[in-house]
Amino acid sequence: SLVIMLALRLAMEREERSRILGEELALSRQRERVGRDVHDVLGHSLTVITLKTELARRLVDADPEQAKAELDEVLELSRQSLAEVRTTVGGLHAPDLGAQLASARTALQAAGIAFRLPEAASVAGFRPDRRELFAWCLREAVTNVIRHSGASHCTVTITADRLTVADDGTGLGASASPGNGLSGMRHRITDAGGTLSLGRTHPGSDRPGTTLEVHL
Amino acid sequence: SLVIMLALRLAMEREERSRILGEELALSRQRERVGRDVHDVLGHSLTVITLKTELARRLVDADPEQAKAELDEVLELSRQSLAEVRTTVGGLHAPDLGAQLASARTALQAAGIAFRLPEAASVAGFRPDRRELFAWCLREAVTNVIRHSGASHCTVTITADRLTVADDGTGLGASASPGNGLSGMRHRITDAGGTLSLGRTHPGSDRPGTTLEVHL
Amino acid sequence: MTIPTGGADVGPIRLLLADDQALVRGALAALLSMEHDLEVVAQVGDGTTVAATVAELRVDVALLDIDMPGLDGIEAARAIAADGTGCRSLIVTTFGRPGYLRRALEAGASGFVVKDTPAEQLAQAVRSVHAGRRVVDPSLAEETLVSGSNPLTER
Ligand SMILES: Nc1ncnc2c1ncn2[C@@H]1O[C@H](COP(=O)(O)OP(=O)(O)OP(=O)(O)O)[C@@H](O)[C@H]1O
Ligand SMILES: Nc1ncnc2c1ncn2[C@@H]1O[C@H](COP(=O)(O)OP(=O)(O)OP(=O)(O)O)[C@@H](O)[C@H]1O
Ligand SMILES: [Mg+2]
Ligand SMILES: [Mg+2]
Ligand SMILES: [Mg+2]
Repeated sequence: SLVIMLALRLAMEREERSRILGEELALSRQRERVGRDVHDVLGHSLTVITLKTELARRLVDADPEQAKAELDEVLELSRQSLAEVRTTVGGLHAPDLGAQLASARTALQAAGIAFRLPEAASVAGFRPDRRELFAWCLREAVTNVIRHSGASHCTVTITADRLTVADDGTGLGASASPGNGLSGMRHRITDAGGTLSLGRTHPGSDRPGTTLEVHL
Repeated sequence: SLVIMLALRLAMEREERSRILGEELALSRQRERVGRDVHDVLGHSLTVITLKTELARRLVDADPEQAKAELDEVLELSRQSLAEVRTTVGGLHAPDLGAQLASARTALQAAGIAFRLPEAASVAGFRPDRRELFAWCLREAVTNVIRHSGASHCTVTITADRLTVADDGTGLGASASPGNGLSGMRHRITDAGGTLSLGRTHPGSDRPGTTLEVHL
Repeated sequence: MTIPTGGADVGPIRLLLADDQALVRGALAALLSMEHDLEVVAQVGDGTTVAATVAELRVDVALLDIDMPGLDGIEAARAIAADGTGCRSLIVTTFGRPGYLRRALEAGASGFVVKDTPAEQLAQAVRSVHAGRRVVDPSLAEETLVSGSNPLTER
């Protein structure tokens, strides 16, 4: 019986160890992603800003009209970069899933959209990296429902490996412009080994709505 | 005996759980610090870049000399910000302690400084947040030895709660300028609840050298 | 210094700029001064002297950075409101950290915009708060929304 116990313990330790390593990896990937975002987005923008400003500087006397055109482009880029810094920083302070559920509640209420949300207690035991990922996705999905769906009702369900956000609005439609929200979400989910799917809540209806599902 | 085993296991699980939570916290603090860095540095620089570019844009016709002066300042700032992005991103790609030991070896060798370094295997079991912190400190400390110490020998020792880097060079001296390396290191260590101390390797000698010690 | 006489709308709108970054302050002052109906009458680098300067120079609109040494912009707005001079406060910030918008509005600020707001829009925001309206930058409101507090009910 002692032998059995020891064996069990060893097995547990192994499992525990791999779980820890898994989480570690997830966290370090997230950090790398933030790093890449900062680097790619801002490094690139600042390089272009520098080059264009230098060009404009030379053109001030020779061709003032062209100088102004270059500066307009610099301005567009620098404002865009600032917006991206804001997003990236928001991203670094990822909220806890519990807190995010609370603010989804407040935001939907304020927008006059009826809702069904899980209790914070029901997600308390989830793995930390998963809580963080779900919090991200919930934030973006609910922001989209409020901004784009025109829905009157929104239902969120969360289990350990699945998050769904369903609304009864106009649906994604053909006019859906490719924003950063969904593509950023898809990247994150893919990095974590999961999938993102988008579909209709009520297929066939003239208000089909949108259902977003994250599956890990 | 079964009862004892169960009790032992419960105790172990508890300890394990709190250890994991502690590590989680340490990692999230590190991420927050990087976030604050990105936030402050880039947010402020990009704001000034935007405002000054807009000002220059309006001055192109009215006062071209002033427009050029503003653009010169924008250029200086955007170049500086690019350098800062590189530094911050370096910070996000924290190296593994094992890899950092290997590159310390290469760097000291190339600098013609004899050394004693622990084997990578001896640090493999350390907590992940500690490995990361030690990797940081080792990188900065060895860089300083190579750049500033004039040492002919450098000894690194690492245990689970202590890192020391001792050289036999000129010592810190009064001329020590306050760079970013040591103060950044001190911040990180303090955030992790540890202490950084700097002293002499051979007190009284005319080449006292420097010993840097990180204690957690 | 021109002393306006007669009705409240005579003469340019008198502005105070408070920001600890001299580069930002200088650029904002230059940009706003290009507007014919706006006049920058004071620039300060920290929050402690804001309320006194507002009273002394009969400032109409104070543009306040949040992160400043001494008194922060939100507390400076509170001090201005407490003095009852009628001066309006417009918070001009780089970022909308959680709770900033709510605190600013509670402190009596009339507006909340980002520092990189295009100069014409910023001038328009100044005119709006001067006219007694509230101006909240939608991007900052959204930031606060995702951070937990609720700008939608504050409109
Ligand atoms: N719940 C929804 N109902 C209807 N349309 C939606 C919904 N969610 C997204 N869309 C459509 O898909 C588009 C892309 O969404 P996405 O989140 O990627 O970008 P965005 O919200 O427009 O901008 P960003 O998220 O970058 O601020 C939206 O512009 C909108 O047209
Ligand atoms: N091992 C050492 N031997 C002698 N002097 C040292 C040593 N380490 C640091 N110093 C002195 O302390 C100063 C501060 O070091 P610190 O790492 O903070 O800055 P830095 O290396 O000069 O610049 P940075 O690290 O920001 O690139 C150095 O400039 C140097 O004068
Ligand atoms: Mg979106
Ligand atoms: Mg250094
Ligand atoms: Mg400031």
